Amino acid sequence: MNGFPPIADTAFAEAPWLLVVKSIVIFGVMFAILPLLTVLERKLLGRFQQRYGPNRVGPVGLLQPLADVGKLLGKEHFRPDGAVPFLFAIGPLLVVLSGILAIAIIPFGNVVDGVGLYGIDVSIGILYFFAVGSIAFYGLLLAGWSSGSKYSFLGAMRAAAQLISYEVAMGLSLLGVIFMAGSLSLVDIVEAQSGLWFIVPQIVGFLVFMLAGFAETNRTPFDLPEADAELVAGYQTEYGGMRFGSFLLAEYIEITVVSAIGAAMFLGGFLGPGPDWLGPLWMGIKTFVLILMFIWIRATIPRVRYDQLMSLGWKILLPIATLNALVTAVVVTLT
Amino acid sequence: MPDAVGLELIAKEINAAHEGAVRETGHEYGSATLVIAAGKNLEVLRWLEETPGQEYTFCSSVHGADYLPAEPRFAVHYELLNRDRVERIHVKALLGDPSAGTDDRWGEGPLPTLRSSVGIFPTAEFQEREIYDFFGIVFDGHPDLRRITMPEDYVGWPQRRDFPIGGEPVIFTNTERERAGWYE
Amino acid sequence: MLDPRTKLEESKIADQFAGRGLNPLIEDPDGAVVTPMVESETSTDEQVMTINMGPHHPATHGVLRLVVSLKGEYVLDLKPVMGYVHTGIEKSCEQKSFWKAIPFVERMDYLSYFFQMQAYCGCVERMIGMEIPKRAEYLRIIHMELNRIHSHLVWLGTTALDLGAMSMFWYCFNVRDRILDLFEMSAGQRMHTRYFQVGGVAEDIPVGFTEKVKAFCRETPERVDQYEALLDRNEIFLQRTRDVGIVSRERLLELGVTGPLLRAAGEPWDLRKVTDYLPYGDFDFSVPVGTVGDNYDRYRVRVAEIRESIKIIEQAVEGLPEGPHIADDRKYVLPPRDELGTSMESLIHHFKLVTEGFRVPPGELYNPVEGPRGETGCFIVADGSAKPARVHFRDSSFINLQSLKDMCVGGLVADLIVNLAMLDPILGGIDR
Amino acid sequence: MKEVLFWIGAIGAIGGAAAVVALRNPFYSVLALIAHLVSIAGLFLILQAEFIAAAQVVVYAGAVMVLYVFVAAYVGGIEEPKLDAIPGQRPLAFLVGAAIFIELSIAIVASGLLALDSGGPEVALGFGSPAGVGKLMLERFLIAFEAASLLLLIAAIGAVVLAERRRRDESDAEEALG
Repeated sequence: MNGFPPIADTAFAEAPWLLVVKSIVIFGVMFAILPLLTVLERKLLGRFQQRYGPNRVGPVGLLQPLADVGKLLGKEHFRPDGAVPFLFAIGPLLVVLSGILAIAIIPFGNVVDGVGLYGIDVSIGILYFFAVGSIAFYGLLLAGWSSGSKYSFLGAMRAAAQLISYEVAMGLSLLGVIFMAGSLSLVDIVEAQSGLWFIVPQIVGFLVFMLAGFAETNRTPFDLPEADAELVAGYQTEYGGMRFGSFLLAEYIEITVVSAIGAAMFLGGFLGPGPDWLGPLWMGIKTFVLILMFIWIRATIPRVRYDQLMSLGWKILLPIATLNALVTAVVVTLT
Repeated sequence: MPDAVGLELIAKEINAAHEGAVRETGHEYGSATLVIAAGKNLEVLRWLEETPGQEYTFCSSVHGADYLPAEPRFAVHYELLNRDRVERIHVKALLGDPSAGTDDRWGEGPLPTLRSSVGIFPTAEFQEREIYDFFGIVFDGHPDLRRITMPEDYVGWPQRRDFPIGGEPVIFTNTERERAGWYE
Repeated sequence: MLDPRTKLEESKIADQFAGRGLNPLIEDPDGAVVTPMVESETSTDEQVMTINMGPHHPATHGVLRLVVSLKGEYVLDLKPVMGYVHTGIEKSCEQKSFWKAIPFVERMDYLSYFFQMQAYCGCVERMIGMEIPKRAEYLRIIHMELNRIHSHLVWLGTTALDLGAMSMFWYCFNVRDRILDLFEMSAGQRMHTRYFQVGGVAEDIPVGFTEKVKAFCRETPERVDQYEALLDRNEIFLQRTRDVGIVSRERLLELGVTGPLLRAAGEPWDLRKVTDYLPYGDFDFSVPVGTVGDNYDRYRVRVAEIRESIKIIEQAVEGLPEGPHIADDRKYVLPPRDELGTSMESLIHHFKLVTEGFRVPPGELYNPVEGPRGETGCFIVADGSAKPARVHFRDSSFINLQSLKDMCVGGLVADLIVNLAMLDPILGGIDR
Repeated sequence: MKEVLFWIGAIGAIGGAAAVVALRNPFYSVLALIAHLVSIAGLFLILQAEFIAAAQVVVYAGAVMVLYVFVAAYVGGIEEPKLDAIPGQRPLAFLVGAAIFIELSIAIVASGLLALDSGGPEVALGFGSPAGVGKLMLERFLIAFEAASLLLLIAAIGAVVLAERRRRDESDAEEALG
């Protein structure tokens, strides 16, 4: 038992130093892409709305996130009198943390030349995604509760209720895929799709998953926790500076993670023509397509009302997802 | 709007029902005016609203005016409308100034009073508050008579003709302590 | 209630908040809520939360403040508080001569400036008994209807934004910008044009204006179709607007509500049809009405009004008569610029009008026009001098705002925002 | 490395548990309980029981505690009356606490300490994996598992029924009042 302990039951053992290098590479690449994602979203929204979007900082506005981050860092760390200092600071931290933790299980490829192209391939796989996702809930709730503002409080309550409602539907929507693949490991699930992408037999699951994904990431049309028309900015109302930026960062991380999970579970992940080492490219393209969907829908669709959101989650998505899981289970058992 | 003869008939009928309610009538610029005694405003309004054949059921506007040198000084105007016949009638309730003759630039003297018409026309609620706010005319029986546009602690009735304008220092948060009571 | 000032003191613990243990009117002067999050007032199980919406809330369309009592997400009570942009325009008008007050009155409701100018100028014209030329009337109608489209477009964009459909905002403002370009072309200003004068309009339209208006009329219906395609068949939009914020027609009439709100409840009341302040009778247009008076009807009525306005503009541009753009009455109307160098008499008239202004015989008059939000009325008292003794505007958003409570109580907070947006209040007009 | 992780987890778990009891504000108590549960999940990870760890986080932190947090956030801050509900509650509490402590100590001394030097129980490969847990639950312990589910279902339905009855009583009372 020397060095790093084998914390989890992994399918493929790797040298500890390799794990460290992999985490640094994945972390670095993700954080290089995220700022570009913000520019992309703003540029695309601009095009959707007959305007230009950012185009002043750097070539075609590519350096805009640098300017934004610089601005946010330079802001005062404002905290309202009524806030609880420690919890107020820890809220954004938890939200970002849960997003980053979830990146670990995204598979960018199978084992190539003795290196698994993923953070870690654990046997609980997708369960881990839900475990860290439930941490995000506390980030939002603490942020809203500790701000000492009614808008924040209402926003946090909405966020929390929404998160737990849709987590159930999301979990059930993935059950079908898990039944068909016979494994929780994301790599196994992707490999199981070599014949046919799961989006074809599991189209219902995919739709439920994406809808729940919109709700989980608080994006339009389910961006009620931060519905600027009603609650100013929900749980973020009292935040400024880089703490506010953390929420923004977390939102983009979550979008990426949900898209990546969706791509891995339904769109065949890293599978594609060409040699194995092209896996990350295919995975990236599929994730990107799903991210584009997030942006497109934001530009088009109005926001639902809170009670409509709840009844959609509990009365429509949950039964559909359950039924889908049941039918899949029966079919898988019979064949 | 009713023509001149019709207006006289209306005035006569109102006076028959409520003695001394209509003081005079006016018919200018194609607009019919009933000048009424302030104490009878509700009776006249109700008569105009309810009497068959009149039915001025829609209250377009309620506003005040200050005719300073004249006496009585204030007036509250009701613009009534019959939507079926598209006829407007303009009812003007004249009000004297109880603090006439004194130097009452800041409106600290007794205030003219009129009965509120909110019971007949719910639309008058905001507008009567506005008249109170600007002219200091009290509406008796108004459910929530507070200033509406000016700050709640404002002193004076700014739309009166003798309200001093110009030269008032403006209160900002950084000067409020030094200038407290600037109006005295 | 003898002395209202004692009432004012008492109202500091205003009755309507009695029992809540908190009067937000006094305790939160800036609207930033730092009071305890849930007032656990008494031992009742009811958790009533009082929220200050505004005055700097992003969705109150200005600096309106709503003191809302909530139980959970349901609205128990609601009080509008206004006055944050009160600028004393009515008082200021009393210090200006009649024709110099025009730029003031158009700045009240900043989305319907032509209507306020028409209410004011029409009132003065009626008082001095002036007939304005046919061409000026048509030009006024063209500009007022463009203004109505402009106002409805701003309304549509901001309402859609409140509903979360952010792209609509940009689409609407794109078209609105074209209208502002037209205003700039004819009047030299994009907003607050001071284009209407007592006696007609300030300037004749430039060459090419009618072509641009025609092009606008040709292209805009297609845009409106696209907006409808985006919203009408969107299930979320329908769910959020259908059967929300219903107020009966009778109640609306009691509250003095006019304009699209009243028409959405099924009352075909439109001053353009029933009065003749401008020759609207020359044009063929219809008055759209709704059925039940929910938010969806309000939306449909306004969008239909955009189409009807386009129809009016098309006909007005088509039948635009030749002739002078302003009445030829030197007592009230500035002489043409070119006469000043050659005619002594014109110079004297010009000097008298610019320095002193014209006098209006003593009298008082209320003159209503149909604005984009309902009846916009102007009440003027003249005392025989060159300055009005009293200018009052009946602002339709001010009156309509009273119906907000009827729309919202018992509904959800989220619907409150939609209701407010559908009410289309303009705070500049409400506070004046 | 393993020892460091264990100590972090152990301190987190015991500290969290102590804080739950010690803190006066119910909201903070709930937060401390969450910290405790997450620490326990960490300890499970060290034992290579990642399924149990994830289940711990998903079920307890993600579902059960959420309700606690909701209640504490909404109702939090209300001072409970400082009265002894049962006479002599305090001394009794100390007695019961001491009894439980002694019982646990015996259990730990008897079995836990003995296992200190051993390498732990020998388990087959795949023990504790999702598949293994599933097999145990749905094959060997099926009846116990289903009975527990049924019990929980009955409890949930009962809670709903009770809450509904209470609400109806309240609305009746409100109607009676006015």
